[in-house]
Amino acid sequence: MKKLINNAEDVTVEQLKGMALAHPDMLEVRFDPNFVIAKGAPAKGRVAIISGGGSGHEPLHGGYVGIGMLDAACPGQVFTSPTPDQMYEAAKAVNGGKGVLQIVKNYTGDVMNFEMAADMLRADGIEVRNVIIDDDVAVKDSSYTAGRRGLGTTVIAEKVCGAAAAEGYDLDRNAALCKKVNVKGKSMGMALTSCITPQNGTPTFDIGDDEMEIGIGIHGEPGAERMKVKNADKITEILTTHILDDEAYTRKLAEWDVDKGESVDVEVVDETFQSGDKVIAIVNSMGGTPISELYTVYGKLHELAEKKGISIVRKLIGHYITSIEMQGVSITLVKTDDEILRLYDASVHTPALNWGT
Amino acid sequence: MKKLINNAEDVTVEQLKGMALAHPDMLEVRFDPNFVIAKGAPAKGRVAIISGGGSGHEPLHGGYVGIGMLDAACPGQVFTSPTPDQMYEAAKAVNGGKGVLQIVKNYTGDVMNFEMAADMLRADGIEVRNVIIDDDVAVKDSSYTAGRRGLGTTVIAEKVCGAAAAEGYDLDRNAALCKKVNVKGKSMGMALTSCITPQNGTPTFDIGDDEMEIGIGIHGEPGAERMKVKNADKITEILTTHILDDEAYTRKLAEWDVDKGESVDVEVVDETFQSGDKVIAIVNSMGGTPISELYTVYGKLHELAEKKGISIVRKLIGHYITSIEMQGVSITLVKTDDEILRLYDASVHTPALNWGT
Amino acid sequence: MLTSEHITTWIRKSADEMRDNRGYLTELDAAIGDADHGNNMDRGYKAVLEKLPDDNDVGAILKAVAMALISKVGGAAGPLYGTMFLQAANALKGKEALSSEDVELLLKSSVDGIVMRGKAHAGEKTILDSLIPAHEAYKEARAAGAELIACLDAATHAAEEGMKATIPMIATKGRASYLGERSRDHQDPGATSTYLIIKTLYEAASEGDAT
Amino acid sequence: MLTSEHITTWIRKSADEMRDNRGYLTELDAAIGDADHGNNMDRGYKAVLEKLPDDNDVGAILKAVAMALISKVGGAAGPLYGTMFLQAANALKGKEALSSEDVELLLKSSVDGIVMRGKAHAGEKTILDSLIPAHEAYKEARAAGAELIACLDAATHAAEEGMKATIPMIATKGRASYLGERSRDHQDPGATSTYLIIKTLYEAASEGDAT
Ligand SMILES: Nc1ncnc2c1ncn2[C@@H]1O[C@H](COP(=O)(O)OP(=O)(O)O)[C@@H](O)[C@H]1O
Ligand SMILES: Nc1ncnc2c1ncn2[C@@H]1O[C@H](COP(=O)(O)OP(=O)(O)O)[C@@H](O)[C@H]1O
Ligand SMILES: [Mg+2]
Ligand SMILES: [Mg+2]
Ligand SMILES: [Mg+2]
Ligand SMILES: [Mg+2]
Repeated sequence: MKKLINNAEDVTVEQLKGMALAHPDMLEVRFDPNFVIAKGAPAKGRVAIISGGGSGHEPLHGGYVGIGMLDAACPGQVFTSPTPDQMYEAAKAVNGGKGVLQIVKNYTGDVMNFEMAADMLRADGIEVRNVIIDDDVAVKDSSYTAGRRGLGTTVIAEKVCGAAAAEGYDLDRNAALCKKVNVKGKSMGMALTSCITPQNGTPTFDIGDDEMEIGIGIHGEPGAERMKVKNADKITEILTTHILDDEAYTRKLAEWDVDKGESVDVEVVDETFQSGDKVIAIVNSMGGTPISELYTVYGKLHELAEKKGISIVRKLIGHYITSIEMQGVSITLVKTDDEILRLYDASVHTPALNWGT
Repeated sequence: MKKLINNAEDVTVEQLKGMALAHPDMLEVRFDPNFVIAKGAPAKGRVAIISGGGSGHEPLHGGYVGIGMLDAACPGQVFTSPTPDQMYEAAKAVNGGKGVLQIVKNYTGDVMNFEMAADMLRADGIEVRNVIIDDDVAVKDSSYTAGRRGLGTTVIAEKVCGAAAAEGYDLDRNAALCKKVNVKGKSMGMALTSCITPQNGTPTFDIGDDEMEIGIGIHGEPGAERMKVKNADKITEILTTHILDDEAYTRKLAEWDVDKGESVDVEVVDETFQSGDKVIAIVNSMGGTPISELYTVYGKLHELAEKKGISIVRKLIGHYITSIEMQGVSITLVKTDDEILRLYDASVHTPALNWGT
Repeated sequence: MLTSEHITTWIRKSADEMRDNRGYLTELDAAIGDADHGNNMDRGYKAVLEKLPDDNDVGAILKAVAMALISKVGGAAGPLYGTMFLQAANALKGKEALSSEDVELLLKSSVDGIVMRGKAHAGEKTILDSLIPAHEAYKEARAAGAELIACLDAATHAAEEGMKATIPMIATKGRASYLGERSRDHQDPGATSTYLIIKTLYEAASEGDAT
Repeated sequence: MLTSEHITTWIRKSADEMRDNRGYLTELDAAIGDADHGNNMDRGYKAVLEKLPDDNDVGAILKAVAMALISKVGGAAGPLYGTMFLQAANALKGKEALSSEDVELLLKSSVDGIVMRGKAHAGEKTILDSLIPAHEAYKEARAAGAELIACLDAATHAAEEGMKATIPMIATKGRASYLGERSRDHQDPGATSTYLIIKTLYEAASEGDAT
């Protein structure tokens, strides 16, 4: 294993320390429990937005903390969901009295840890909504699996909900917006190589020199299909077709029922892509794939989308939700409407997304 | 070789096509000869800034074309300097009557091709200045080598000169500014792994599982020293110490003598770093090193700089001047003054650098 | 009876097993998950050892275990095992020693905790596939009149069988579920760590001459 | 005399050599440079073949070669070989056949072109280390009264010797110079492609029965 790290046992802490030194204008980092917190916290008079998950997906989530996006991020160990005390302390630090929206990627561990945190916060009288992002079309059904995983739509949800909080959306409206983004967003990824977690020091999975993994998870979980390596156009076509042709996906997601004071399972159905749609696209490096190659993928994606009458009106091409140094790419398409576009375009100042005044 | 490409023989063209589709608001791409050109070209009433070099270093240079930075970029084949006809056509397309500044990284091929382009342009009556960036402190002397190579200072020079052009600096003032940035900037890089050029399909150099190359060139040229892999702090210390302790570097650089109408060799001496300096820092991934690891490096760099009384007032942490998928890092420090800081902070809208109004 | 000392020994023995099987559990997780289960459990039990209270109240001990696991493990295993110990702690609050019946309650509330948190059933290739058989074997042995240690022996064997029975299963919960068919032919890491937890309970009881 | 047909044959033969030695030249460049010299030369000469004019003027042919190399090779080799052919083209403008003296001029102006563009000297592990010996050997042979083909034979041998002599040299120009001591024990790619260019000139002349 070759990495620019000092301590394989807990690289997250050293990386967070560097991040704190690098971006004192945008964020602070607290330790024991670990979380990244926006400079202006607490979020006085507005909803606070929190996310988190295992480390190793940088810039997700710490790189999205700052102005106009996340108020706090809770990084777990590499590829391991954070613990409830992290979210509990982070939420207490950023809550400005208008409640906390927790954006949670749909992995069993993340969901459970954020749920426990929400319970702890509610016991303290803090209003919390957990919204789950489950946009990975590589997972076909939800009755025989833990359901679709959270991928790139998370980034758009964090951006849009952060802007909505700044605009003054209240907690329920912001949670509803987050759910809307989730049912409009779909993603799928693939890997050419495996990542190596610092703790293990060896590749998470073996993959032949002539093989690729389609539908890979961002923790190096084996994907939906192993096949011979194909060229960039063909790979892009596989991913894009899965996303664009994905049929209405129905599943139950846990939601907080304010009246009942408990979590209830609610049926949620994804939208499908239609000719005429305007979308935000992410062409995302899994970490080790260089930017140059992402442009080849973008070129083909653009062509395929146009062919379906879908226009890409905004795009992110680079490193947004990674898997350490894995080589590969994931594509995310999020259908927009006026509200989503307005909020996406709003100013943001974080280490990884930075635009507007 | 595993890459997201279609055609190993000329990946550059497919990547440029994707780039054109991705950023129509900022740039256009022309083919035969190939160059990337800013949306608003020609640069009416102001100096035009051009750069270029081998491909494989993305986002350098195409990713810096847009508003407030480069007017055009000329990408060669992977790791191969562009040809003079590219710069010739690019310069003719962007020249707005106030002349063209060519920012050239100091590689034998780049220098010669840009020189030939300048000759061709001058024959057409276009005013040209070539300014060479040679900031790689891994190269110790210039009498027994082709001189220091161009690394990360190039990015800062392109940013600052682009802003100066927008402010209305004339050609000679802008060229003088570019030279000033060059003598204030120093860089050094290292590699954990080799890159693979698409044309060759095999690693450019062999490196043991327990080895690293210190002072690597961005074309995978073997560096100054091969040694056993060390931890991130130690690696950062090696690079930073070389940069901060570098003594005044004296060499001759070719400059256009307007009166004589010919190129003359002028002695140029680098500044050295002093306590009290304010610097712009780049912690740059060589391509395959993930952002998270860059933060560990930044943390140590910050500490070492502070110890010397040097404060990092601006920083770029990410992928800025890469070597395809090579794992490794390079550090750049550019001493600033009021002029450089003002111009660095000025608005810029390019695929890779984007801030301000 | 299992004294609070037996319980403390159990936890220490579990910690040893997690340390010794760190690589093994992680390998199992690499095959069908994300290669961290051993690291997670070892990190968690290390934290548990630091937080073990000098207390005779078994409930208090188990609660300390729960809180340490919740705040140090993360992933799926953290909240699952955390909730498991928390449920057991609630059920046994105030007890300074556990009767054979209490141990059955410990196992039952453990199952309840895992189900409550993870909403899985038997046969989904999870922790439950060794935990439920352990609980049932214990219950049956006790109903048939066996001694505490013999009941735990039966539970351990059932946990081991259950663990092995996860090999041909297709996962439908947790990260391994994404593999569908490809999750077959691999032993579930969580069912394996659960087996170690049951086994060390038996060992703590038998070595400590519980009656 | 070398007719314009000889010259065209020369260029075609060079192109064949660059194609056949593409991997070899690139490997040499991988050791002390950036692993592209063979790719560059092959790409350049392929473009040259497409641009070869149907012209009797040797100067025009060489100018076309120069322009194709300049616009297709890039790197260091592009401007160097481009300038080399451009200087030769200027020196031989208007000639429909080259005398033995003209060929010497071709070699001399080639050396001048490389020096003008690259500002190197003999012994710096570059193109010049096979080109200068080739020119000198030719000159000496001609001064000693040798025939054109014999002069070219001498030039080829000298180029080969010069190429091999780059092995122990430490590079002080071009990309290999960054290696310092480590550039020793490797043959220079540019000196090698130059040898191929000289060798094919000899072959074109001898096979085409130049007198
Ligand atoms: N819903 C669930 N109910 C019970 N056990 C589960 C559930 N989901 C996952 N598990 C168990 O968790 C184990 C994985 O734990 P671990 O690797 O620590 O977490 P993660 O999957 O988050 O990396 C699986 O082997 C499985 O036994
Ligand atoms: N200043 C120079 N003068 C003469 N030849 C040179 C000079 N610099 C480099 N060369 C030659 O160029 C060759 C490398 O060419 P090539 O690999 O195509 O270009 P690059 O180094 O830009 O990749 C070297 O082997 C050397 O012979
Ligand atoms: Mg995990
Ligand atoms: Mg080259
Ligand atoms: Mg796991
Ligand atoms: Mg080369």
